Amino acid sequence: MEHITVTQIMFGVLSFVAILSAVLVIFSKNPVFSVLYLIVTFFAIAGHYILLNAQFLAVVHVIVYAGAIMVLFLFVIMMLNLNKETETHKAAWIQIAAVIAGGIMMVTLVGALKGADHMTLVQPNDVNIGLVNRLGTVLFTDFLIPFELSSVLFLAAMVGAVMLGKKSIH
Amino acid sequence: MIQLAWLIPILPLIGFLIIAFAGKKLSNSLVSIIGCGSILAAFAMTLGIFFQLHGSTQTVKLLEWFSVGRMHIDFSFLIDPLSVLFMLVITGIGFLIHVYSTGYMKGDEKYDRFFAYLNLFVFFMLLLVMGSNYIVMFVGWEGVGLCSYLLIGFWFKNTEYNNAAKKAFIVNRIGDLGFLLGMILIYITCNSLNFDTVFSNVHANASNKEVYNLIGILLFIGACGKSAQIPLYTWLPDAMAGPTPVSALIHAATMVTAGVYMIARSSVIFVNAPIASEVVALVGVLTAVFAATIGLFQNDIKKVLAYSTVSQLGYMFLGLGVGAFTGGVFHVMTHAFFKALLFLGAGSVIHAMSGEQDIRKMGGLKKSLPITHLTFLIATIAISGIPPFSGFFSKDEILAHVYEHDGTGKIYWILGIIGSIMTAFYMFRLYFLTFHGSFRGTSDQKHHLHESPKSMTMPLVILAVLAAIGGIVGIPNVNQHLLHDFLKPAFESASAWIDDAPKHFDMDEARLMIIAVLAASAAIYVAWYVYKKNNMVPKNTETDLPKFQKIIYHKYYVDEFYNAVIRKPLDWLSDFGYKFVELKFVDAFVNGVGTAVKWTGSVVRYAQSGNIGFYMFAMTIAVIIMLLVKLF
Amino acid sequence: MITASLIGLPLVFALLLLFTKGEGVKRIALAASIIEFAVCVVAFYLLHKSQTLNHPDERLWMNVVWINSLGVNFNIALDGISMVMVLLTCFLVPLIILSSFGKKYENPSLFYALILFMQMALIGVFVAQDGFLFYVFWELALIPIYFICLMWGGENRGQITFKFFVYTLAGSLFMLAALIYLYLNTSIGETGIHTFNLQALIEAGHNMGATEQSFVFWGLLLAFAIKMPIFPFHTWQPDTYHTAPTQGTMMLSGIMLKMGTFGLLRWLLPMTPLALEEWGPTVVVLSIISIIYASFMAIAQKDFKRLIAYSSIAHVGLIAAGIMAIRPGENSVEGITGSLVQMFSHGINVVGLFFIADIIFSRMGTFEMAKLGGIRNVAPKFTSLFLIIMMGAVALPLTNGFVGEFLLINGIYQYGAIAAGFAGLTIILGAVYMLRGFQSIMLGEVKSDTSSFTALTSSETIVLVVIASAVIFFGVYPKPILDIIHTDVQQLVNSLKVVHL
Amino acid sequence: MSAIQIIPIGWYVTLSAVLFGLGVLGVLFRRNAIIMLMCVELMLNAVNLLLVAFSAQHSDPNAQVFVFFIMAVAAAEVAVGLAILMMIYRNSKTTDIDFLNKLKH
Amino acid sequence: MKVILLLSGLGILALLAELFRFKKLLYPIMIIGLLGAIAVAASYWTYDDGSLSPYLNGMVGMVKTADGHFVSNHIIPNAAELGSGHTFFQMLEFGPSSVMISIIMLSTTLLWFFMAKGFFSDENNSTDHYAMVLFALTGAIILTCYTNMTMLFLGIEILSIPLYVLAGSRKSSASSNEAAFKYFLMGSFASGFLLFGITLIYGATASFDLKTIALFINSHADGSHTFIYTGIIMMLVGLLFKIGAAPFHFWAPDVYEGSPTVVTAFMSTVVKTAAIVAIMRLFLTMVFAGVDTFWVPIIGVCTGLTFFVGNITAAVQTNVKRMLAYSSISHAGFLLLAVVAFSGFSAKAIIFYTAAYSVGSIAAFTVLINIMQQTGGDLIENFNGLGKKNPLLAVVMTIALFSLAGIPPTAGFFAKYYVFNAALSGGHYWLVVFGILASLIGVYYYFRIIIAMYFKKANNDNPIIVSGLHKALLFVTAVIIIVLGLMPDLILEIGVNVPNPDGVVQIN
Repeated sequence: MEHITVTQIMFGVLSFVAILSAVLVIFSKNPVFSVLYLIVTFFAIAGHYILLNAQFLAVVHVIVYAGAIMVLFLFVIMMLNLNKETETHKAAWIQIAAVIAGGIMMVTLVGALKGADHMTLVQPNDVNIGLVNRLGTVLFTDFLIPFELSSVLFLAAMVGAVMLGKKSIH
Repeated sequence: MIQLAWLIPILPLIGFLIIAFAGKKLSNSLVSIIGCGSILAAFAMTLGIFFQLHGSTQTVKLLEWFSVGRMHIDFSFLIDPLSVLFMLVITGIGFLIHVYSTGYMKGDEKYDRFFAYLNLFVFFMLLLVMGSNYIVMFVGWEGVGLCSYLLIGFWFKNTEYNNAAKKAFIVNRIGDLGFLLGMILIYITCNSLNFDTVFSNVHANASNKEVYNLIGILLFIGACGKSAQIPLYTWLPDAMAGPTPVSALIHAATMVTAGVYMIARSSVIFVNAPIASEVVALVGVLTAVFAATIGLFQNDIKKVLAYSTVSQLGYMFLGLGVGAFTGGVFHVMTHAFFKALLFLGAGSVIHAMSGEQDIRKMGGLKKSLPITHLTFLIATIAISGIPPFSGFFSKDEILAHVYEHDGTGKIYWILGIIGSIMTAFYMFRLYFLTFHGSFRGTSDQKHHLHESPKSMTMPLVILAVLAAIGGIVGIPNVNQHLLHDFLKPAFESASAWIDDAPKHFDMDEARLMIIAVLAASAAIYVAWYVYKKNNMVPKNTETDLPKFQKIIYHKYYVDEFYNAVIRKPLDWLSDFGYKFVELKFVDAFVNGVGTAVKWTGSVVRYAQSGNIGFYMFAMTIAVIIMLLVKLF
Repeated sequence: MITASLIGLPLVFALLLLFTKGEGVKRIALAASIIEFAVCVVAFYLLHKSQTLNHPDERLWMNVVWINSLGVNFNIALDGISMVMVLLTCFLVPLIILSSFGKKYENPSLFYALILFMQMALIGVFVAQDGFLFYVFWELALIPIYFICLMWGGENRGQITFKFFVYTLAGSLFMLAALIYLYLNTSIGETGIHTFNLQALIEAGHNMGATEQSFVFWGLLLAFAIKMPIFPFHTWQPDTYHTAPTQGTMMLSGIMLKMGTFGLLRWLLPMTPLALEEWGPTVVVLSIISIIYASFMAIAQKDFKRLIAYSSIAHVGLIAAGIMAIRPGENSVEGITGSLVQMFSHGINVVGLFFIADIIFSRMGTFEMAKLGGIRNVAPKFTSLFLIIMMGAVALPLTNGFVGEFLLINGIYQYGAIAAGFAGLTIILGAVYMLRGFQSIMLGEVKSDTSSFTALTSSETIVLVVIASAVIFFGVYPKPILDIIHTDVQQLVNSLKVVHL
Repeated sequence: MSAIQIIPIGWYVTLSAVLFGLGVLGVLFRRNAIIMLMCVELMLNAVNLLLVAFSAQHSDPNAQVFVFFIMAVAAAEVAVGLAILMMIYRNSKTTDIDFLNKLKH
Repeated sequence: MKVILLLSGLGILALLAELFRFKKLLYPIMIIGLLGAIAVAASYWTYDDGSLSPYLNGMVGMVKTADGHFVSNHIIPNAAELGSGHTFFQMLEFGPSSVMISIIMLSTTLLWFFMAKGFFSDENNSTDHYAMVLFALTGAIILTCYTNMTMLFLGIEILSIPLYVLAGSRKSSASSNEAAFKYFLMGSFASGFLLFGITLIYGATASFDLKTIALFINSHADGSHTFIYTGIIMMLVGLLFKIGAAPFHFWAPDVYEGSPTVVTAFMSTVVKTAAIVAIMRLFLTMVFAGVDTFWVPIIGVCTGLTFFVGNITAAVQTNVKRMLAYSSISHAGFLLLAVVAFSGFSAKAIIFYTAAYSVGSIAAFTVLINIMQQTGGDLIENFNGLGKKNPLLAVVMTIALFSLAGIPPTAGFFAKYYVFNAALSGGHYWLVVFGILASLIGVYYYFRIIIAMYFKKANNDNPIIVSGLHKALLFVTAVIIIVLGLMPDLILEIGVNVPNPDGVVQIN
């Protein structure tokens, strides 16, 4: 590839942002900052989605993750009053070990998947797959059963959260 | 009549069963009647057979025993001159000793038990000599061992007696193992254990010397055990712990000669086993001399007789070893007469002395015990080899053959003569110390001195007659050597290889005879000179003894040697093995596996630290390892 | 049919006993075992008849599908070899039950039910013609004895019985693996399913390579060696025998260890000819080591029950050596025959000896030989019975021990003279420890403790007299046993495949 | 025009792997349960990203639908997880995993 | 599908019960509902096709090579011939193995309900617990019949999320909290790996459908499998985690110990069964058969490790509940051994093993619950003297432990037997040796309880009283254990057909 295209630049920028903010999530002392960095990461990922023609998914992603899940995190952190550096710092070697393990994991994974570079497109790209109607069709035909069953999942999660979350009577 | 021969062993067995099961309820006299009667009946039947036999060989089958592979073992009996001769000795002398026992054991609380055992012994002994195959012989062989065990330890409250009994049984078992292995080798070689088949087989394949040598040696190990030869003789002197009639019957007249019988029976094998025969002769002559030396300085009346028995058995084996089967068997017979007589006489003395057995405490019993004295003297002369008493003839026949034996014969002969000199010496020493001189016991004992009852003296007299004249069946240089002719069928096949015939009386043999007699007489003279003329009495304290005498007095410390070399190490080894190898090693290893599991577990469980961070760390590491190992 | 009833009867009675209460239980158990013995005698007769007529009797075998999908059949048959073992079992169990009459066991109905249950399993082991069935019965036999030992045993029983259980289970699991391996190598017929049939397993074994055979051989051997046990797998045994209640010890030593030797005979010998050729000598050597080793251990014992336990190892070592000393193709039946006779005899003798130990313990409260002595003074009848049984144990001729031992040493001799020499040491060493034990317990002056030795009760007398009679009867007349096994032993020996490495 | 036609799929794979690895690293590194949970979310997002990339590569909408399910599950998990954390916090006033080690060995 | 609907319906009904105040009626409804579910599941049984999954084209055909090894015979299935089972949108397929395992899980849950009766009575929301269990069961059922990665993922999550909640359902108990937290956090961590794996496999094959994946893998040479290999490893993390196999087992002891005992019982039975069946459907069908040389060693090593860790640590436990947790790790090892075996016997072995293990566990846990409630502890010494105090409990516990230890004539023996059978036919001799050693150590720790019951003296004479329902339950479980031990064909004859391992692949 001789020229660096716009798309590639965008890919680079988004990737950089995603990775940087992910690193910051991990290394921020304050949980609230972690949440915020994570939201940044999510936005960067949403950007990738758009690059990949998954527009609908990008939207949903932002709504669900940034809008719902991360708010929930933030809410809990606030409620539990964890927005300061309460985390105990164990011996440095544990942290070093964790970093090394995680790092090796990362490197190994990257290395393991490097061989896949040669995989090329097998069919002409269809830009429309990310559109709502396409997704809807698939979801309500092929994936009907999982769709229905995820309701069970939600129900269970809901009831469970309530069960655990509410105060005991005695 | 001969077909009823199976009754002969059965009779004592019946006697045993009756006494054993009903003995408590029977009166002592009834027990005696059953005990003696069954033996007498057996003796009578044996006599009947003896007269009907006419040199024939017959097999009497009682019942099938077992049959495995090529092995077909019956309870069947071989009636031939050899077995009949032994049967006569066993039942005849057995009967006499039974009668004697009625007097000797009078008043013993286990009177019935004693007779039961004796009858059982006779049963097994008859089985031993009558069996028509090695297995039945072995049955008798082990059976008499059992009876010997029971009778040596008859007075079971005494630990020493028990030890002696145990020792007898175990030492015998060592020999039995040899016998058993020899028997198995016979089976493997000849595919049978029946005498007739085995012998005809050996006859047909005589060249197989190596195997026969091995068989011979194995069998001889068995004989060594039973017949108290070096190195397995030590049990016999200890066996004197049993009641004296037992010593007479089992440990002098019959059981100990089982080894002789076995080798005589297997003569066909031994004549084809030159090395084995040489071993038999060598061990025999060594035992004869060795035991005689020990006999020289013993002070226990029965011990002297015991060593004398060992020594005499040595002569028998010497005879067998050089091929004088008839001579050996002849000596068995005469020995049975005079040695039984000696023991019974000794028993009579002990009886009179209220159980005292130490000859240093006796002396001058001639007057109080006239019959005993006379009969004892006859037996002493007989054993010393003075003509015309029985011992002379049998011993002479053996020595004559020994002299002619190729190679080592002369040496054996000289040793034999030395042995017989010593025999004459210690026997007369015993005789003089016991019956002559002044009484050295306590006054209490002196007061009690009495001649034994009729039931005891009668057998003495009968045996004395036999001991005196028993030799006539084998007088050499008569046209007919009675015994040899009688036994001829039994040794016929063996004689194909070896000349067992009596020597014709010639100048050579006469010279040998004269030398032997003179030597014995000289020994008797010395004994007379020392113990009668000078009234010397062996010292009570050991310390005064000269060194070599002390060693002999202690029987060359052979018992101590065995103790130190075999028994102690055995005990130590088993104890060590148990405490260290078994508990500290084998078992500890097994337990160690369990401990190791638990120890590992107690270490591994710390991986389960409870810290979820560590858990996930471990999971990650695992994934990394998987990826690294499988993908790179 | 009759074979099945031999298995079924004890089971039914065992279940019945579970629901019975009270003192009468022991009598029911005794009656049950006697009925079983009667059935066994009938079976013996039928087998004998069918052998003489040379016509198989279908009442003696049974073959129904058990687990279809695995090719496992409930395939049982009585042949001469198994008949001897079944006879031994059925003969001993009534005696063992009777021997307990003097005792008060807590929860007796369970106790007797377990004994009968164990009898069922033992008979199953002996008659099984299907590898899987064999294994199941093999394990089933372990469970009741474990509980008998655990619930009614002596000091420290928890640990000891546990060791026993795990140790034996270790062996049997390897056996299971070996059996499965054989099973997977059986040819499949039209059904498309492998089979556990004994003959098929043998065939499969023969078709394997040398290495495979070796693995199978050792897998099987491990189970048998531990069960018997032979050196160095024996350490569970003395402790277990010592701790178990005497009836349990009797079951263990009298019958259960025969499972091991029987296994050698039926399941190991014919299975892997190449491995037998290669490893047979090792096993013979191990067996002979265990004879001598255990004899030494027995000599070192101060405790009579342990002494018997070690003596049992020595005896069983001889049996194992006799079996493994077979040389295929030489048609020497002595070793095998001897082993069967000796299994039978040893069962009777050792039960007698343990019962004697028990009688002494019940009166004196100890097995320590040093504390005993002089009992002969007060119990002459007991002494005589003891003596007879002991003589059986030291293999005196005309007792049952002799024929077997003679044949065994004979068989070993045919294998190797040196081996026979060492194996024969048992004759000497056996006498050493047995006579020592006898002497220190029975002979000598009566002691203050032993003077109160009470006379035998009637049940004790019956048991000992029956055993002593059997000792002598089978010594004088072993023919019934030899006759019944003759054909099958011959067949077994003939069937051994000759191989040359 | 999708990025997948210009950017090799390997780049996305690498990116996802890096993000996933960072998530793992975060889970291992942090002691605060909430942040660990967030790092798990990061891991899931790395997966989502990769799925979308593959979806584009294969022109297959199934992967995008799958992403919906992942999101759904993630949401449900977070709900339950936070409920658990709340419960723990109520009992022990901490969300530090180093204090949650009563069950061990 | 109907079963899933029925179960989720039941779950919802349970939730409604509280609202509409028919809690009293709920219990019988649950029982009837479960019985109905069993009946429905059974009605799917088809006799004509006995292979593990018709849709996934049956068992892997095994071919024995000349040197005695078994290798899979890679024959590409003909797509047109597939799908004869009861498939739903190519998402679920209720094949024979699904029927069998569903019935096993449903029956276990039924027994579980008997066991749990009264356990939650002190909680004010027992109905929620029941609903949670039913939802989890729904997830488990999905795992028996998924044919699509989506369903695998969803199934695992539907199974897990209620369990996270259930583990923490003793809200005031610190250990219950901790259990829930550990389970949850590690569970989601593992899910991340699982998803990454699924994604990678998707990346390679462009499909979530197992059949398509199978076709892809079997039609491509080994060289192009980097994504597949990595994906399999990543998926294994998630799956091995669920089944509690080392080195992903760490959660199990802590969670099992901390959770309420009935929940532990559910986890160690139904959940484990579901996890293994999830593994089975991937690895024992054509899906990953083409790359068996890749994954067999991995799972093999994990199996050995699992045996080691599970047993050796269980041996030193004094807490029965925790010991059962470690022992469940060991059982996971046996289940995996059957997978590793990768032979025609594997599926049967797994099916029977799960049945035997579930029943045995239910019995053991029922006893444990009674002991805990009445002696106040779950240590081995709490079992002291049980043989005298309550013979019924002791006997049933003994039978159950025998079964878990694998001693005939119990079901557990046959379970182990089949596993060994499979492993040997697959040629994994060393693992069999490992398994044997594991069994022995297993005997060690199980028998510690037996020894305590029959040998140790009780600390007090307080009798242990067992409710009538529990008595019946114990009796039934004991009978099932024994009956299965005597007649294993009850399950196996109607189970999955074993193709001829010596022969050729069976393609219907």
